[in-house]
Order: sequence, then C-alpha cells, then structure tokens
Amino acid sequence: MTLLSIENLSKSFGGLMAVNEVSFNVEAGSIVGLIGPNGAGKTTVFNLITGNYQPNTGTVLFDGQSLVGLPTHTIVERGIARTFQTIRLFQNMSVLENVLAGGHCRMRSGSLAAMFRTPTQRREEHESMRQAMAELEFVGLAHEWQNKAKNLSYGNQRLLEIARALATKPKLIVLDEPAGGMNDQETHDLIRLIRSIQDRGITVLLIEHDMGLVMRVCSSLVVLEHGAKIAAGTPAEIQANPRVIEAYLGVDSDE
Amino acid sequence: MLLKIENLRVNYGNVEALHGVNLEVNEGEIVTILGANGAGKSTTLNAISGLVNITGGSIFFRDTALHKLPAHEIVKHKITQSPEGRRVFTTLTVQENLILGAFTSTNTERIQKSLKWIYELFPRLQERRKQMAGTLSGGEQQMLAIGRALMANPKILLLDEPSLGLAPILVKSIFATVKEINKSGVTVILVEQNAKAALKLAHRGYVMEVGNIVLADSAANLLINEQVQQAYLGGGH
Amino acid sequence: MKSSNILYLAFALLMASCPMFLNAYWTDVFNNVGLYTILALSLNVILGHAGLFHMGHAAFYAIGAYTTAILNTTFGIPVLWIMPLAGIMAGFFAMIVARPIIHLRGDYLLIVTIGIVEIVRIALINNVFDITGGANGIFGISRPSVFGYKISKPDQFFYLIWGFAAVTIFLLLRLEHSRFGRALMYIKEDEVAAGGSGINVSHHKLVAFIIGAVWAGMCGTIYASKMTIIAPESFSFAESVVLFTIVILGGAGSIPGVILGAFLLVGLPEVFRGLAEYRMLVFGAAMVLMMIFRNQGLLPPGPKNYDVASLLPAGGRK
Amino acid sequence: ETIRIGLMCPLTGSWASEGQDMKQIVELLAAETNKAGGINGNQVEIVVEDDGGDPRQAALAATRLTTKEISAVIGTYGSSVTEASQNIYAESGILQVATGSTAIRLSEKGLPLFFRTCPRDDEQGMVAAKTLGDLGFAKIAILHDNTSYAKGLADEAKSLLEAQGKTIAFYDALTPGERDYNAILTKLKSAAPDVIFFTGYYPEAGMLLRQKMEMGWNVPMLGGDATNNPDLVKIAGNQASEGYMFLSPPVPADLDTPEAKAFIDAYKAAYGNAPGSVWAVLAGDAYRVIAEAIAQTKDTSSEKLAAYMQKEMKDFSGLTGKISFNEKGDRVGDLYRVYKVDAAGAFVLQP
Amino acid sequence: MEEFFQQLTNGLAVGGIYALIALGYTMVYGVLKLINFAHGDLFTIGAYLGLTLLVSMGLFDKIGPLPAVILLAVMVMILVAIIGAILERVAYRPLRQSPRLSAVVSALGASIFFQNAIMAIYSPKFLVYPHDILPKAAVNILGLDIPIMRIIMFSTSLVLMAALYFFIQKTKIGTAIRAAAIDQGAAKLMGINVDRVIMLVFCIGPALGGAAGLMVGLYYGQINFSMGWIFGLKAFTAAILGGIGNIPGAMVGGLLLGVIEALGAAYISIAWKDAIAFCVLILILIVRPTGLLGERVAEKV
Ligand SMILES: Nc1ncnc2c1ncn2[C@@H]1O[C@H](COP(=O)(O)OP(=O)(O)OP(=O)(O)O)[C@@H](O)[C@H]1O
Ligand SMILES: Nc1ncnc2c1ncn2[C@@H]1O[C@H](COP(=O)(O)OP(=O)(O)OP(=O)(O)O)[C@@H](O)[C@H]1O
Ligand SMILES: [Mg+2]
Ligand SMILES: [Mg+2]
Repeated sequence: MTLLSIENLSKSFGGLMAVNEVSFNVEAGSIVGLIGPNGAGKTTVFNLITGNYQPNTGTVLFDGQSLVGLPTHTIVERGIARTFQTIRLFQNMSVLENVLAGGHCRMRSGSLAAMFRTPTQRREEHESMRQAMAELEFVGLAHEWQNKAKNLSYGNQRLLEIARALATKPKLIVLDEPAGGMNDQETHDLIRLIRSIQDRGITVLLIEHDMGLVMRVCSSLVVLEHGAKIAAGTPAEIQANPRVIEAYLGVDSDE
Repeated sequence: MLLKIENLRVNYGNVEALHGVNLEVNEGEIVTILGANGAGKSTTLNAISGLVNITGGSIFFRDTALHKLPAHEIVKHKITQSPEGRRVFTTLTVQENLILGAFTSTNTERIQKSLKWIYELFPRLQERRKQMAGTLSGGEQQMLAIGRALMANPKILLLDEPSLGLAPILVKSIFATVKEINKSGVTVILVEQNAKAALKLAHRGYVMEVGNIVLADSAANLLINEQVQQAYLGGGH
Repeated sequence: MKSSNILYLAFALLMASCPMFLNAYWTDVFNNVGLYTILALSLNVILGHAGLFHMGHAAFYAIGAYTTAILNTTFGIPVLWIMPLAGIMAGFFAMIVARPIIHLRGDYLLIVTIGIVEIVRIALINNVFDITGGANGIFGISRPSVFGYKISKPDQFFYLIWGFAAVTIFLLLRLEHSRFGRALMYIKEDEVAAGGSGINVSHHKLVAFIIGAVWAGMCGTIYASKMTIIAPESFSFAESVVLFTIVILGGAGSIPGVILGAFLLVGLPEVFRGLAEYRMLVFGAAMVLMMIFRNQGLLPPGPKNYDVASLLPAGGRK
Repeated sequence: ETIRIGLMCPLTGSWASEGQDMKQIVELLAAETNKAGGINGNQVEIVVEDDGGDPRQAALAATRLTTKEISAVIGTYGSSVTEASQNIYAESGILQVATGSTAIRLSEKGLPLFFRTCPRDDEQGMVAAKTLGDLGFAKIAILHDNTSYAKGLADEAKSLLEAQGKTIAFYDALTPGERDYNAILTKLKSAAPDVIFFTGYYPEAGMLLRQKMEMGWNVPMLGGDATNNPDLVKIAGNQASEGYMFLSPPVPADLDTPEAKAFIDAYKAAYGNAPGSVWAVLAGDAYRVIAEAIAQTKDTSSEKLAAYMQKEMKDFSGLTGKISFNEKGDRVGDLYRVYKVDAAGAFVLQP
Repeated sequence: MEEFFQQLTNGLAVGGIYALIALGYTMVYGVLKLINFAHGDLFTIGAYLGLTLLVSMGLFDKIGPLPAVILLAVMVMILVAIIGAILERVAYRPLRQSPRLSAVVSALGASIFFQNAIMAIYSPKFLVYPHDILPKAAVNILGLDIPIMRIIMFSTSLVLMAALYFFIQKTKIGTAIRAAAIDQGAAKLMGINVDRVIMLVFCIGPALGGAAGLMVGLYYGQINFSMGWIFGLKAFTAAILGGIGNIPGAMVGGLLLGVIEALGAAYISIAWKDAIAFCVLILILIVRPTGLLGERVAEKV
C-alpha cells in the first residue's frame, strides 16, 4: 500500500527551481532514503511535505488525502512527524517537556479544563506523561529526562528530536540527516533505532549523506539533483548508477 | 612550535568542560582531535579563537599569549575558524559573508584573489553569490563557512566538523583541499566525526574524553590503536 | 504538601492580616498592588508564557472598565454582576482585534498592540457611540456590594481585590501546569519547532490573548467600582508600559515573579514619595539597576516539577 | 499646636510646572503666616503630596493625606484628577478647596466639604460667548484639545453661540504635545472663520499663534483661561502674540488690593520673577481662604470651616479678587476678565 | 487641490522629522534588536543642549546663522553621541546576553530617568529658543509657499539617510555592523571588535536623534522635558511602518506617517488623526507583515 505519494512537485525561490517536477511513492512500512548533492532540494521536499513551504505545483497525497495547503500542525495530526536538519529543540526546556510537546496533538482538554482540573484532564495528563517517558526509554534517554535539552550532546539531541517526533504517534516519520555529527559508533546505534521504529509499524523517509547508513537501512532510494529526480531504486542499483556516482558519490580513490 | 596549549581549563557556568588540556601543534602540521560527543573538542577550538573565557592555563602562538587577547585580536594573528553549526551571517549575501572573512585585511587586491580562489573551490558559491546565506542548503552553508575561514589566508586554520552535512563527493574534495592548503604552508587543526578520514589526512592526532586529552600519537599509530578502533572507527562490528 | 504550596499559603496568611497593621493609605497602596498584580498576571499569560510582545494591555482593561461603568450608570446593574460580562466583552474584543495580527512577529506585534491601546483611548476620548463620556469619562459608578454588604473603605476593598487575586493565582497556576500552558511555552521558545510538533500556534496565541483580556476586563470592573470615576487617560499606553514592565522585571512567565514585580513597580514610587519631584528620577534609575542585576527578571521561572518517579523504568538510572 | 494643611499638586508628570508653582506659592504664604506669628498663635505646616496629574496616583495621594491629620486640603489641578480624590476626602470628612478644576459636575454632587477658588466652565463659556458676540464675530471656529477641561469649555461655548445664531464654521480637537499644527491651521484656514476660539492650554496656543503668523494668516484668536501664562508670549514671540485675547480671572498684578500687591512683592523677593500661572495663584487663594476661616472660627474642624466659608465669608479679599462661595461650594461673582496681548508682549486687562 | 498639496507639504515636513528620529531608532534596532525607548529622550536632550549652547555662546551674533547652525549641530551631535555611548555602556551592555525584553525594560527605565533628569536640571517649564535667528522666508514652488527652513530640514533628512544607507550597505565597517547584528560570536571570529561596533552604532543613532532635537528646537521654538515620548513613539511607528532595521524604510515610514497624519487631519478628523495613522499602520502590516521595505525572509528550516 502506498502511504505517501508525491506527484510532479515543484517549488521555486525567485528564479531558482529548488524542486522540479519530482514524483515518488513511499510504501507503508518501508524505509526510503532521499539522497543527492548539496542543494539538490531534499530538505525543500521535506518542507513541502510537512507544510513549512507551499508548492508551486504538484500534489502530496498522504493516506489518499491531499496535504497541500494544510498548516503544519494539521499535517502532524494526520500522522507525519519530522526532525530538522539543523536541530530545533526547545533548548531551554527539559528533555521530558520536549517530548511532551509531541504528545500535545493527541490530547484534547483545553484551557478551561486545565483551570478546573477535571478528571478527564488529569487522566490525559498522566497518560501523556507515561507515553513521553516510554518514548524516551525507546531512544535511550529516559535517564536524562530532567536535563535541559541544550545540555545534551549533539548526538543525544538528535535522538531527542526523534523521540519528540515519535510522541506524535505518526504513521510516517521524516528524518533530515539524523546521523549528522555522529561518529561511527553512534551511527551504528542509530541504525538499530531506525529499524526498531520500522518494527513499530512506522514508515520512515530520511535524508542522509552517510552512505553507510543509507545502504544498510533503506529499502529503496530516491536521488535528486538540481531539484529533479535523477534516479530511484534499491541501494545496490543506486550505488552502481554512473550518474549518481558522478553527481553524488564520487569515485572511491583509496578504499 | 607554532601553538602550545598548557593546562587549559574552561567553565560553562559552574560546570567545568575542559579539565586541563595540553596540546601542541607544529608549523605545517595537520592535527586532528577525536572524541565522543561532548568531549570538549569544539570548546578547545573556541578557546583558541577566544570565543569562550578560559579559567586557567595558557595558549601561546609562538610568543604571543593568545589567552590574554580578545577574539577579534586573535584573528589578526591569522588564526581563523570554521565553527561548529556554520554560523554564517544569515541575512548577508554569500559574497558579503566571504568578504567579511577577510575583515582584518586591507589589501583589496589580495581579497579579490582569495575570493576568486574560493569560488573556484566551491563553484556553487559563485552561482549563489547574491543569495542570502540563511537560505542556502545545509551543505552550501558548510561550504560558505569553510570558504569564509580561508578568506583571510590563515596561518592556522581551525576546522570544526567540516564534512558535516556534505555530500560524499564533496567530503572527498574538502579533504583533498585541506591537504592542498596544508601543503602550501597552512597549519590545520581538524575536528571530525569521520575519524578514519581525518586520521588518514592528519600527521598527528589527539583523543579527548570528557574534557581531558587521553591519548596523543601520530596519526598512523592512532589508526591502528585498539582503543581508537573500538570507540571511533566502528571497529565493533 | 509541596513546598511551593506552603509558600503560597504563608503568603496568603501574611496578606490577609495586612489591613490590621496598615493604615488606610498603605492599605490602599496594597489595593493598587493587588489590582496591578491581577492585571500583570493576565498580561503574563500573553507576554510571559506565550512570549507575545504585547504592550497594549490597558485596552482590554479599558473595555472591561467602560462596560462596567456604562451598564452600571445607565441600567443600575450591580457592578459585581457585570464583572463576568466585562470579562467576556474584553475577551470578545481581543478575539476580534488579535485574529488578523496574531501572526506578526516580535516588534511588529508590539507596535500594533500600542496602536490598539491608542486607538481605544482616542475612541474613548472622542466619545465613540456617544456612550463613553468623552474626556470626562464616566462618573458615579456604584461601589460593589457582597451579600448586601457595601464595599467602600480601603480595607474592605483589600479583601475583595486580594480575594480575586488569590483566585486568579490559583487558576493561572493550574493553567500553567497543563497542556495549554506548555503549548504557550513551546511557542515562546520556538514557533517553528512547535508547529512541527503538532501544536496549532496561532490558535494557542489567540486563546492566550483572549484569556488575558478576559481577566483584564474583570479587573476593569473592580477598578471602575473602586474609583467610581473612570476617564480615558487611566488606560493609556503608559499604563500598558507599567504592566509590561511588571511582567518583565518580575520574571516573564513566573507567577511569583509577577507578584513581586507588582509590589516593586507600584510600591516603590510610593516608598520614594519623600523624594518629591526627584522620585521618578530615582525610580527610573532603580528600574535600570534591577534589570542589570537580575537580567532574567527578579524571580525567573524555575524548572517545572513532573511526577515521573513511578514511570521511571526500574533500572533506568544509569 | 501646629495646624496642618494638605496640598495635593502635580510635582511630576506633564503638569509638573503648574504643580511646582502651586507648591512655591502656598509654601511662601505659609511661611509669611508663620513669620507673622501663625494663625491665632499656632504655626502652620503644609503637607505636600504629588498626584502626578494622574487620577490613580491622586487617589493614593489623597488617601495618604487623610492619614496625616490635616485640617483641610488644597488642590488640585485638573478636573479628573480632583474628581478621583473627591470621594476620599468626603468620606474622611476633610475640607477640600480645589484650585484648577473647573468641570461643572465637581460641585454638582452635593459634597458639603468641597469648595473651589476657580470659576466653573459654564461661567467661562458664558463670558466667551458674550465676548465673541460683543466683538462682532459671526463665523467662529472652535478648537479644543480633547482634555476634559478644554472640551467642556468648547461645548459650552458652542451651544451658547449657536443659540445666539452664530455660525460655527469649525469644531475639532488637536492633539496636545505636538509641535507642528500646520495641518490643522491649513484646514482651519479653508473654513475661513472670523475668529478662532481656542480652549486649550498655553503651549499649544503659543504654537498656533506662531505658526499662524508664519503662514501669513492673520485671523484673530481668542483663548480660554488656560492660556493665561507668560510663557505663551515666549513661545509665540511678541509679534505673533500681539492682539491675542484670552479670558481669565484677574492676575494679582491687575488688582489694586494691598494683599495682591504684597503678594507680588513677596513672590518676587523670594523667587526673582513674577508668578506665572494664574492657577497657582488660585492655590494661594485657597490657602488664604482656609487660613482666614481658621482664624475667624478659631477651630480646625472641617465642618465648622465649611460652614463659615459658605455662610459667613463674604467678599474676602483674595489675590484674584473678592471671594465668596455659594451653597455648592463654587466661587461666586463674575470673575472673568478679557486680556489682550500688546506689542511688547504684556497682558493688558481690557476695560 | 491647492489645499491638498499644502497638506501634503505639511505632512512631509513633519514626516521629515519623524524620519530623522526613526533613522537613529532603526539603526540601533538593526544591530541590537533593541527597541530603544530612551531614543526619544536623547532627542529631547539634543534640543536642550542646543538651547544651552546657543544661549551661552551667542554664536549667531558672532558668526552668522548658517555657520552657527552647523557648528551647533556638530557640537550637539557629539555631546548626544557621548551620552548615547554612556547609556549603552551602563544600561544595555550588561544585558546583551539576556532576553531581549529585559533590555527593553532597561530602556524604559533610562527613559524615565532622562525625562526626570531634564526636568530637575531645566525645570518643568517650557523653554523657548530665541526667535528670529533663522530666516523666515518662504519660496514659492508651484504656487505653494514653502518656508525655506522646511526645505532645509527635509533635505537634511534626505542627505543623512543617504549617507547612512551608503555607510551601512557599502562600507566595510557597515558590513561589520550588520554582521555583528546577526551573530556577535561569528563576527568576532572575523576579527570584528563587536564592542566597538556597537559603541559606534550607539554614537551614530543618538547623534541623529540629537540633531533632530536641535532642528525641532530651532524650527518650532518650544521645547519641554516630556516631548521625546511622543516623538519617540512616532519614530518607532515610522520605523516599523517602513520595516524596522531598514534605513530607507525608516525614511519612507517617517514621511508616510507624516503625510497620513496630515491628510487624515485634513479630510477625516483632526481629533482622530493618530487613530487613523495607527489604523493605516495595522492595515499595512496585515498585508505586509514586515513593513513596507522590510524583507520577508521566510525562515529556512
Ligand atoms: N528560502 C529559500 N530562498 C531561496 N533559496 C532557497 C530557499 N530555501 C532553499 N533554497 C535553495 O534551494 C536549494 C535546495 O535547498 P535544500 O535545502 O532543499 O537542499 P538540500 O538538498 O537539503 O541540501 P543539503 O544536503 O545541503 O542540505 C538550495 O540551493 C538552496 O540555496
Ligand atoms: N554554551 C554552552 N553552555 C553550557 N555547556 C556547554 C556549552 N557548550 C558546550 N557545553 C558543554 O561542554 C561540554 C563540551 O562541549 P563541546 O561542544 O566542546 O563538545 P564537542 O567535543 O565539540 O562535542 P560534539 O562532538 O557534540 O561537537 C559538553 O558537555 C557540553 O554539553
Ligand atoms: Mg538539507
Ligand atoms: Mg563540537
């Protein structure tokens, strides 16, 4: 079943076509990688999916419904969560509070319920707390729950972003360079984490320049260059694609 | 000896991040600093650049006590940095960013020459020279940050994770460039997550753990060091 | 009982005993402090929690006060009955004016809110709809009465005002520690990240505005019935600036901070009365100094407590 | 035993200049009383409180004064400011003599302890309408500044003039505190009035006169009593202010009474110049009225003083003419005079 | 129609002054993101210092009006620049790393302090510049009488704006100023002395405010201690209208605000003129959320 379907998506900034007639599908339950040279338009595609930018033309269908024109928070409610290329945590708030932010859209009680602390409201608060701690446990940050986000190491901040995204109970999670700034050991742990996200039935779409990671976790890859799709296929196919090698991978000189 | 750091201590608020770091760099070397997240690598570079206040120890550049100088004076000794998180001037154009890299220089001819060189190094930047830096893609910003640090024709170049966010093909070319400029006489201190590549490039390396230097050796030795292999070279699998 | 609750209780007891050893003047100073505490707390929802640069809070306060004055003087409705209505009117007004401007950033929002308070003041002065009494304002507003007991002396007002303040503090504390309160903090910290985490940013901002306005409007009722006369100049931009200062100086987003801020900002000029024409000079310098020495505000909000002990995994602590 | 008299005035805020003058005059007069042996042998002490020209602060200042065992209070300037304090004094049973609060309603509330030494807006409105009529103007522009006082006067004059069958060619308000009134003058000019009646305060009047001259438009202008301040001429310049007329209670310099003369001399000796604002002088009159009442009744209770002032004080010789009060506490008698500015910038009392 | 053009020139004259004050405002804002509420009071200080110097030195009699005005302007600008620099050092620098609104409160405190200090030093009375020291002549342009002084003031604003724009956009120091505005740490890494740059900005901004104060004193004659509040607020409005931090924007915003006020007064109502101006401002911001010339930088995530 196709979960996310992107068709003829285009976005320009001034005269620059950042994304040019891109189409691809993401099957439910798969892990798909979006790769390409710097400035190819990968992050822009993510921003178009999550409603941070509006496309000039083209459609984004999620679960059969169009996402174009919807505000970001509605898209999150529909079931797409994301992480950011440059980390965007609530830096001065605690790790737990960061994850609670993700749970927000799955809660209902409003300001009046809060003031009068109705039983439903209390139950809901407790439940979201429990879920947040469970997500922290999942990414391995439970012991840091009181710490301020900005005091976490870079790698842990990336994990916290993932926990926050998971707390929105997504069907699809989009990760923008999750391994950026991680060393080999940490990247290795991340691969395991991404696989267990998949095991929870969540579909993953990710951007990554670390080929080791991409080749190991992705079931299929989409390659962009200059805003346009130049290739798609399994990791093995892509790795052997001369065009991709020329534009993106480069020839291995010494390995 | 070009740069000599002795017993360097740095505090963030009440927390000590560096507990007495000793580090030496000889002229013409590429020295790499390895270490896990939060080990204090960036803090060490920032201490050299004068961006963080140091609470103890000394940093000497030849005979100049850098630890007594404010950041903007240190740059005048031709020590530049491509910082973590890129920190490009988001609402200035690409070209303005680059020109600022040569702020301390008054020789316009020289500046133009450097500019040309950077544009040859990163043709993408030339294409985008009038675009605001903040709207560049992540990798493009990284190129800009490196280019900006090179604009001043540094004697010592501090690179904090230069390959972060760059496409594999560019990572290769960046490392090639570093090698090249090092050959032209620039001393380089390189902080990298990609430890293998860094050690292949460097002459010597240091390994940091929670604010201390725990290992110092030639790069070749470090590459085969068991401990380093375990922790940083993905030797576990 | 949590230690913060003990602190609030001690504060409440101390306050309740105040009129016994204060003379009429100081009691009245405390009344003003109380009014400003409530107003500043209502502004704190918008400015302190949601982080919206709002410097026109007096506009909402004015709507409440004028609603009270008009309904009381023309129809003779007892003022305390009007109080909820005054709040609703102010909240309604806030909803109308805030909706189109809620997406403005920082300083642009600041000037627009200044604009709103000025437009309201000018409208009041020009006797809009012929009901505001123009520059003269409205006089002859009756005093409140509680169960047939008329409130007119400073020490009687003291209990009315501080009673309302206590209710306000109680409710706003709960609000702060809820899904809604957290949403505002996320928005303040990073709007893009908040949106990306599924929080409806503009909706929450708008609701923050409305809640703040409702409270300010109810406060307007108390003010109108305490002064018995209201005039446009009491709701000027300068008044908004005082409220703004209380929140920031006290510690944006911190309820105890805002209370302390109100005591200082309203109390200090009274303490400095002996300095006659130099008192505002000293006051200005004091503001700068306090800000320099406590640049996060006097009592900035601390980390919140969450009861997660029971949720921690058994061997979770590494 | 000392007699304590309160003075509530704006020492800070935008009317600080009036308030500081009030304080100077009242303290000067009290010092003279004390030098002459006090009232019935008792020394006088003036307790000053700053009301900042703001109703809320005034309410506090008033509450504070009520705790200071004062026999009576003088003040203050500005009707809405006074109004915020009225109830407080009334509830504490303290005699209040207002000085620069001309709104009609202040004395219509039936407060037995409230008096004022200044005339009311309706009286000035009447005089204004009459003066404008006497001078033969038919097409009149009225400009106020949207303060409670100026608006009140403008409204009053407008309805009286309309009743007289005059044309009101223009009626609007400027924003006080600005510097450039050319836009307003341009608009006024296109209405082509015979005269401008400006009911606001002297700084704006001065600017209007000056900019009117610079525009080369010489329509006559008449002002209300809030323009009676020598600074008007300083602001406008002699040339622009020549011929400007305004209504005002007489200033001491224009009165022949020994009290007025003595006051002028004492003031000059103490502060080096003639007193500026007539409103501050009216505060001096308030002090003198209270002192007289205490001296005559040999009592300091507010009820006794009020009863005396209302019933027995007749044509008491004040610094601004004879003073008596009616049952509402308003000053009686036609107080208003017309002044005209001469070529040298002096205010000349018109016959 | 003639009245319309007359009102237009009235508006431009007032707008020119708003623009001049707004230039200093926007300049300081651009670098520190600080809404400097004390800016209006620096303007007032300029007016008072101008008067003191004028009276005490008797310049106009000694060297004639034009050189006297220029000399006076230079002296006032230097003095106000010094006060501005001290203000920065004392009230703003300690707050550079704290939340933005803390500095705003410090600025409000400084404003109250200045206002009351002026009152204490110079008395609360209105002070008046000597009359007739400047030419009162008017020139006739297209049937409108326009006082020469207005033309001088207007062109001074224009020239200063152009100079400032050139300085900020085209010079090396200007670029350094803009860089320091974005990221002070990164600016240091370029070798920029951030403290000096900010100090410089805090000399230029207040100097412009001081010059505006002197002009208002010379032209309108009457000054008082609280006049900076209204002018400061208008200048802030103007700066926002044009897009805060943007120098031509301050100019455009100032002139536009002046014209809106004049036309609003002329054709709608004088009493409502400020409300009209604010309504127009709000409408413009609803359509263009970053002001007329402010750049709409979509935040890249
Ligand atoms: N808001 C914007 N305004 C102008 N240009 C933009 C904007 N956002 C992105 N761009 C341009 O669009 C192109 C695509 O950017 P994008 O961030 O999508 O690249 P990317 O594929 O994510 O690259 P990287 O791997 O370096 O992160 C880039 O060249 C960038 O300069
Ligand atoms: N501005 C700051 N405030 C407080 N603590 C900080 C700050 N910057 C760094 N730290 C702390 O200092 C320690 C060293 O950080 P540093 O950034 O130097 O590490 P690093 O080795 O560069 O790590 P990374 O690989 O993640 O870049 C860490 O514990 C970090 O949390
Ligand atoms: Mg990207
Ligand atoms: Mg680092």
